[in-house]
Amino acid sequence: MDYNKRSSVSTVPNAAPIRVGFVGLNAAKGWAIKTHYPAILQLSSQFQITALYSPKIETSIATIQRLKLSNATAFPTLESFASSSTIDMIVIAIQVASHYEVVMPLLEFSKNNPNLKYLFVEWALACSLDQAESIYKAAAERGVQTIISLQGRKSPYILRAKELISQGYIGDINSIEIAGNGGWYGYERPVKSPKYIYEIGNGVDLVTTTFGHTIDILQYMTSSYFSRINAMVFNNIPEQELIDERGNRLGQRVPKTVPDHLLFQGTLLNGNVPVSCSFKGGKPTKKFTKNLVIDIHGTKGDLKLEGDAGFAEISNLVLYYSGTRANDFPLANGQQAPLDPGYDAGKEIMEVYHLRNYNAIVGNIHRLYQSISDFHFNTKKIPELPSQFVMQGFDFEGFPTLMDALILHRLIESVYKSNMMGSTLNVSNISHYSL
Amino acid sequence: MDYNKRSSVSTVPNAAPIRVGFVGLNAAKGWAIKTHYPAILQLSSQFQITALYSPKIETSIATIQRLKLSNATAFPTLESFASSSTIDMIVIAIQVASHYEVVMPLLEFSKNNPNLKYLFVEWALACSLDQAESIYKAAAERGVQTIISLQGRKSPYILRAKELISQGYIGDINSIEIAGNGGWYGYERPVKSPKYIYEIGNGVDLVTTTFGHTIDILQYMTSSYFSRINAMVFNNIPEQELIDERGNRLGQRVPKTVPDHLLFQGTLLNGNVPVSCSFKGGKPTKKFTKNLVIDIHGTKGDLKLEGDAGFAEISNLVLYYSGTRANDFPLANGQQAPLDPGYDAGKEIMEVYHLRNYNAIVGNIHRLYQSISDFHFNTKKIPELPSQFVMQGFDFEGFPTLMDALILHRLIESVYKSNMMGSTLNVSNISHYSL
Amino acid sequence: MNTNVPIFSSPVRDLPRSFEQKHLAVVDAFFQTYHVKPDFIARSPGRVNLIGEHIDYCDFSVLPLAIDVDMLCAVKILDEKNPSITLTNADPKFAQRKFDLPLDGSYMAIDPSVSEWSNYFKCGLHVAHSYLKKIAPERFNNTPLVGAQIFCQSDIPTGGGLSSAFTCAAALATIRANMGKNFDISKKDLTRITAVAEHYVGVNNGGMDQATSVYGEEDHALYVEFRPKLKATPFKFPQLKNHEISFVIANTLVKSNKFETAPTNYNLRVIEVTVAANALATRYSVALPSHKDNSNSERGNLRDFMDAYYARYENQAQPWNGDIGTGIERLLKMLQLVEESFSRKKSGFTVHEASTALNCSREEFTRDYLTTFPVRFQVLKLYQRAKHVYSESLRVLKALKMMTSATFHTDEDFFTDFGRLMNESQASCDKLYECSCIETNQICSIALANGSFGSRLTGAGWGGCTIHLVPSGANGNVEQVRKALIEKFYNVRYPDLTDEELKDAIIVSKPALGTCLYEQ
Amino acid sequence: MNTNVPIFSSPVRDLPRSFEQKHLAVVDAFFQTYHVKPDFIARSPGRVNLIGEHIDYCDFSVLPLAIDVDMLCAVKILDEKNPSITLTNADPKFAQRKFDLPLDGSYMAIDPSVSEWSNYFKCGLHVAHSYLKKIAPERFNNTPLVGAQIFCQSDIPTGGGLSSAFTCAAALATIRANMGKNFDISKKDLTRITAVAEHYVGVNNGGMDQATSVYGEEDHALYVEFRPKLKATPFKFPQLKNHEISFVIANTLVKSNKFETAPTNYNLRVIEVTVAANALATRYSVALPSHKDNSNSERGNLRDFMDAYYARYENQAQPWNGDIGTGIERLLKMLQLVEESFSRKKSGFTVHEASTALNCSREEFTRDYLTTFPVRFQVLKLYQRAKHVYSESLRVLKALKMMTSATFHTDEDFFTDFGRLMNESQASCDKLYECSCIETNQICSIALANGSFGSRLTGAGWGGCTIHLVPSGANGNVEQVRKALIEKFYNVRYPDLTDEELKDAIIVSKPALGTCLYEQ
Repeated sequence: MDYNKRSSVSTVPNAAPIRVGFVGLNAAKGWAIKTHYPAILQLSSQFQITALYSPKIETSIATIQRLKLSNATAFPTLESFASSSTIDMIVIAIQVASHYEVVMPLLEFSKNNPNLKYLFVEWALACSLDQAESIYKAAAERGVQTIISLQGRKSPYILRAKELISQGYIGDINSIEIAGNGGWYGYERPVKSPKYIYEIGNGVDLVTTTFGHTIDILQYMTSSYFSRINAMVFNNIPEQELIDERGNRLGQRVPKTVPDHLLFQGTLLNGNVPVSCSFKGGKPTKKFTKNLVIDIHGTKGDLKLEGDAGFAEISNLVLYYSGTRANDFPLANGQQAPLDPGYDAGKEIMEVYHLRNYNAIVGNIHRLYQSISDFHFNTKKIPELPSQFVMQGFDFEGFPTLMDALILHRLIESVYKSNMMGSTLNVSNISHYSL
Repeated sequence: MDYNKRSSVSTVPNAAPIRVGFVGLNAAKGWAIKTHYPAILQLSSQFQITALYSPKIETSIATIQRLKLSNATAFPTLESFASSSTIDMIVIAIQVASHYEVVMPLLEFSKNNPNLKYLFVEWALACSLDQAESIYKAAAERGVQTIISLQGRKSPYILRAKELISQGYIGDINSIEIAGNGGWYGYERPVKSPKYIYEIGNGVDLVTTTFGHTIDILQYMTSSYFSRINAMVFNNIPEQELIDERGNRLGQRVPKTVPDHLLFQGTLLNGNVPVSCSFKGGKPTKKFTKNLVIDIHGTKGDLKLEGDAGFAEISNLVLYYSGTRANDFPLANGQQAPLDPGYDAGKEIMEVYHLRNYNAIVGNIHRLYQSISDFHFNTKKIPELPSQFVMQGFDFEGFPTLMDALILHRLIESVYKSNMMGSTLNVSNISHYSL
Repeated sequence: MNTNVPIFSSPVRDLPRSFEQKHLAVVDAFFQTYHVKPDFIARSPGRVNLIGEHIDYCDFSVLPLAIDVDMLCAVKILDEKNPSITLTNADPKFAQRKFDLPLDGSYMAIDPSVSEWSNYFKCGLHVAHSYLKKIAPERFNNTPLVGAQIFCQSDIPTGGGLSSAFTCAAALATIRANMGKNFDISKKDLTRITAVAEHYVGVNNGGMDQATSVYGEEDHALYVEFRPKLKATPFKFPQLKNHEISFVIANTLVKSNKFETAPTNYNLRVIEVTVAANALATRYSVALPSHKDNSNSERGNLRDFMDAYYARYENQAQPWNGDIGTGIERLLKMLQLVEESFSRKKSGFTVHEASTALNCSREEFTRDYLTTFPVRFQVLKLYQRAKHVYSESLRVLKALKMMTSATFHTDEDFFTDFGRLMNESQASCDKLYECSCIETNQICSIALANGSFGSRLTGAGWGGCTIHLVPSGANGNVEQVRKALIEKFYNVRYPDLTDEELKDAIIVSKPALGTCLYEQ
Repeated sequence: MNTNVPIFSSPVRDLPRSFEQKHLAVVDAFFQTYHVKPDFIARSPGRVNLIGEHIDYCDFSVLPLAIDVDMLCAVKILDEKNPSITLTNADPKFAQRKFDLPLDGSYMAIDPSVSEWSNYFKCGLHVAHSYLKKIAPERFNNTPLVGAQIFCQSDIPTGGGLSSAFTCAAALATIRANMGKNFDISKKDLTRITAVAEHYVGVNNGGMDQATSVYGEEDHALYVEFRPKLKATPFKFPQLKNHEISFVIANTLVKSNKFETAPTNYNLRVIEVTVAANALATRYSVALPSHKDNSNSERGNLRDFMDAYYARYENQAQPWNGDIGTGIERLLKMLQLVEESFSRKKSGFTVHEASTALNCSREEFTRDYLTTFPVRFQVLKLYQRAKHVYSESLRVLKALKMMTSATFHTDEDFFTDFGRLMNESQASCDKLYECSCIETNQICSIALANGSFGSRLTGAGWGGCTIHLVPSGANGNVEQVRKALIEKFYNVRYPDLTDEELKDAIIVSKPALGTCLYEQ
């Protein structure tokens, strides 16, 4: 475990901070104020908010005043914002449904800003595969380094699990079971909950959001994409009961077109590993199991990740490991991998990894920003660090990009297609750049 | 819970006992001596072993002496056995692979025995769907009442779960997850283990046996067959390591053609309920979960069945229930179902049902025989009890027949077909008599 | 004390009074059924409990007495290659049973998931078989028990200790059939092995019923103690000036099958008092011993908590030895701790609240407390159950003092004082333990208004029998009570009862002899 | 005892001896970095522990002393709209840090998953912030702390209490920056709030380091007690006839980062001793109190077991008050119980065996003991760890007696007796607690062969510093020890050490003043 040794990594570069332009930072509400803003606070010498754009300029002005953003300017139009040379990185933190209509023109206008180097977009990068493909192409042509907020990849628990698997602590993976809950999509809907997340096509639903994050995390941990998959998508609750804050039913029913259950099973490219997945909408009410359970079984041991709600990317998980180091046994090539000092070969090792005080909601986004500044300022002094990279894939270093997002979109597309066609699909080619 | 009130049910009929002829009862080894024989011991006034047949007559003679079966005759040939009028019920307890070649001629010869009323066959009733169909037709023509040992349906835990579901204790079922282990099909094979259970086609494998019993139990508890299913069958361990009794590897590898993992997902006909299933071959080594877990979630509560090994039909399970009685709320038709006395409506009820001293291996088969004698002697004095019935389906009363077995065979057939064709299949018609 | 189970053989004169007529009747019935005469009859009486209900499984002492009703098992030993047991019951509601005994000497299987009368016989058979394997392993380890034809006949009312009398008689019959006429079994051994017999069928009872049935003595009630070890001390009712002390037993005729209602009644109460004991232990950070042998209190009980508390906070390392004075003082202290700990939660503890009180997770609580026997509940009423157990045990000590050492100015004083204890016990059983029922409450109020000084349920409750302290002798009012009950209860509630049934429903209890054998 | 943290301001003469040169250097370095002069310097010294290792988190007393090395934090308070903290470290290995403070006065986030030097500053900032919210809620509940530029400079060797000195200095600096020059904080308060500071970053340490750093006194060692409550009693070394008592500190130069190795070293030991305490409690059925506030022993520790055992079995309801005589007697008893309970399992307890010893399931054990801090192990060596804690606490009591009340015939007797205790402690740390290392063992044997009477590791171990009891003064042999170590260890193990580094590696410890403020 050395990727988390950071004492010598300078976070005060002897260079100007990355100037950040936000589309969607609103001091009063929304996702960015709760996660992106506190992250930048902690890296104040590496990131500096210099520009805000929102359809109503009053919102930007109020936010600048509330957060005392002394270096930030409120821009009246998308064009003025996108072409301002005071921005090195643009962050898109608005409803997925408006990603396409904002990002495409923005990239176009941004051609007037020679300083733009980074485009950071919140998952789920547009509401359809076509939109995602177009945005990806436009960004590639524009020549910016892209970032997608698949921040589950930055969770300390996911990185530790990835490390244990890659170092042979569970031998070869031979089966995986995932069961999770996806909050809003059950029998009841809080009256204040925004309508659009219940309408299919807005890029926010059980499959795209809850399943999307979790399956990306699974592929990242196991370093493998899927080869064959089958999915069944359910909308067994076409109408939800409206409830007030205290949970009392208001006696009013509202339509729901997004799914409320997903059955997904498939095999991993590496090792033809069987994966079984069941995502249930609605309040996490499971009485006898945790609401997020990821069980990874291997020839030499078992790994388990548990959380209280079905959102792996924003939960403070608990990781359980029990197994024997595969390398305790002579490797195929006869020589023996270095053993942990003080461990007897073949005897079971037990590890429980839980950080009681870790705030996963802010923490994972903070570590995503940290990986961007590590890359920008090459704080780890990596020799010949390329100026850009297309995708993180399954590396420990770096951060997920729009290509990683595109590959995930293709998997989600095949989930819906498998359900619609009633067939098991071969998806082993979706992870190549050009489809 | 009244099906288990038996004090007044006479088990000493003022009629002759059912005379039982065994094919495959061997005092020295096998399944029948451990289960069928002790069951008959407890119902000695209702069943009497009068005939044994085995290819080598010495085996039958030895068994008669060992068990002091004073009323039993050892028959030299299948023909003499099948046509002897001293038999009311024939029990077939031999390897599944020989079911077809024994039962078809047996039924033919049995035409000389006017007294034959019952044909009791061990699951899995032949190795293929065609064989099962032929045996079913032959038995139907012969006009005998058939019995299949899907004895999981007689487990007290399964019956209690079925009762809780049918009385609305968990409201409407909205999702089901099953994870189980299938003992022999892992990385290691005990040297004494019989070869045939590792060769596909012999009617004994992870899908037919472990999955077969469990999915039949699930359908029985939920009173629903499947409508759409998808399956992926894996043989990731084509070669197993031979081990001795103490588990040491003998350094010898043997081929395996039966599967070692099954992924199955589907929807129940009643309520389009999503069901997710993962069966893993090999020693139950799961470190952080039980080796058999059935989670049934409903709108009003949760039901959980747990066992130490993946064989629901022979395990002493633990049933957990927590929920509120659905009928606590006014039913659709306005009037209110009778509440349990002393229970406040809407408040959570907790039930744990575990019988520490229950021997499931013998117990379930014993209760299957008990249900046969209940039927034969009409001990519960059910008015106009028909002399024969085609299938148990989802009734509490009665016992599973070759038709129930046939329907299960059709489901297993579609599991293999779905895997081979890579498609989600509609199976909603397999539960009709004539396909 | 360590006397043996008595064996009578005809034509000896000193047969227990009422035994003679029944003995002839059961021998005759046996002959009608099996066309052969029985070799012996095993008899075990029913019981009532003057005071001290639902406290035996917490190891607190009780004041029961064997009564003049019993279960008779007439037995004919068979000499067969394939030994089998045939059971016939005089009561047609219990159908005939026949089962073979495993040839390899292994135990007979009992299916704990069904409510089945012969299961109780099999419990007796099982504990006897394990006793025989211990005392004569070479004979019983891998050869089957002998076969037999058995005829069972009982006049024990529901709630009168029927199931325990049956398991005692069954165990005694099995031992006699396999060990022959000259084998003697001590009362102590018979009580010890049958105390846990019913656990095999799924009823988690304490040891009172078996102890009373085995140790019963004519004209004596019993002070039965379970700690420091099992002891039954017979005592006579005190001689009053011009009244005799009588206890009238009135059967509510409300049938509640202990096995079928166990998950919501009897077994649930055992779990509630066990959880209460452990919640108190967690709160006052004392540890309870676990009794591996006795499945009632594998996790310690309310008496264990009392001892552990006094060891930790009052420097009393030795557990309470039963002395009345110290007992009363300590039980008052316990009632105070129960108020302190539970009175804020009178609505009862949910599973979540209980696991918090025990400082463990939901899963752990479920595994440790709820998988011993099937159970179903919404809340666990720790406050009410613990308060009942401690206050009832306190009343037993006071009652024992009155019965054995107290002097009374007037007869009236005895009847009023002892009566008050019984009435307090009924109120506690009804309001706190919730094991009474409408019929019991009606019978008690009618009796109290017509000459009874103390009226309460006796036995597990939820129906079954009631017991009433009534002065008898010359100017007693037994008749007055009987008449009032018939007019105001039985004729109203059960209009079409026959005279015979009415006669059986109300009896004056005469303490009877305990379990015995009668050789033919 | 409840004196305040001292505040010095130039040009006052009574500055601690070595402070003057360092003070000028750090002010100069601050100016080079920020081109402005600092307002004040917060200083907190390092520490060594004469004897009593790895027992503070079991609440047993220790014999530490603050030494003449320290962490200096020079601070310039900024008046900015968006307050931020800039941290520069004299050591280039620790890169510069800058972060803004949340405008709404909420706590600064600490990422416990990374090994990052500024996290220790943030721990100090956090505990100070929560202290300020308590004493002045209206000022600190929803307005941010003041911004500041800070320069940190430390000459504390690894294992010399660096992380605790840093959190103390950071907390003091934050309080001074926000409350101004005239605010006084008591040593008691500063110790209390910083004792748990490092738990926020994931190190489950006890309170020794902070207490020593804050309560340090020139020319005095400290007897630091945690129960009944936190107390630090200074004492001088005894006056011998013709020798002085000196403690030579030799740095093994083996760097082992306490945070990065916590799951297999430091935090694992805390879990092992906690499990040992609870296993003993289960075996002798006593219950341990749980200290909600202190995350070391949420489930009770080995001192709690000693008290609970004596309450239950020896009628000592009052917990041990620290009296040396009773202490020695009870610790010997505990060692006996450890032999009885664990000596059959010297190979260590697997998770399964540990949960059985605690009478709970695997899942419960994992949830209760293994989710407090990250941990990784094959077995838990309950025998060895419990035996170390009780024997080491016994040695501290004997050492204290020698230091404070014993009389010695000859100087030799003192050096031999005290030296023997130190050598026993080193053997126990090495063999039982397995927290020594090859380098430490080499240094100790070389020192013992060249004039040291007692040599052992000091601080957490696994590298870090060693301490040696060496007679000094006229005919002392400090130089002989130094020369031997240089020739036989440093020149061999670290041939290319500079003279400067060599000088720093071996120092003679002079007890130094505790945490203080120096106003510019």
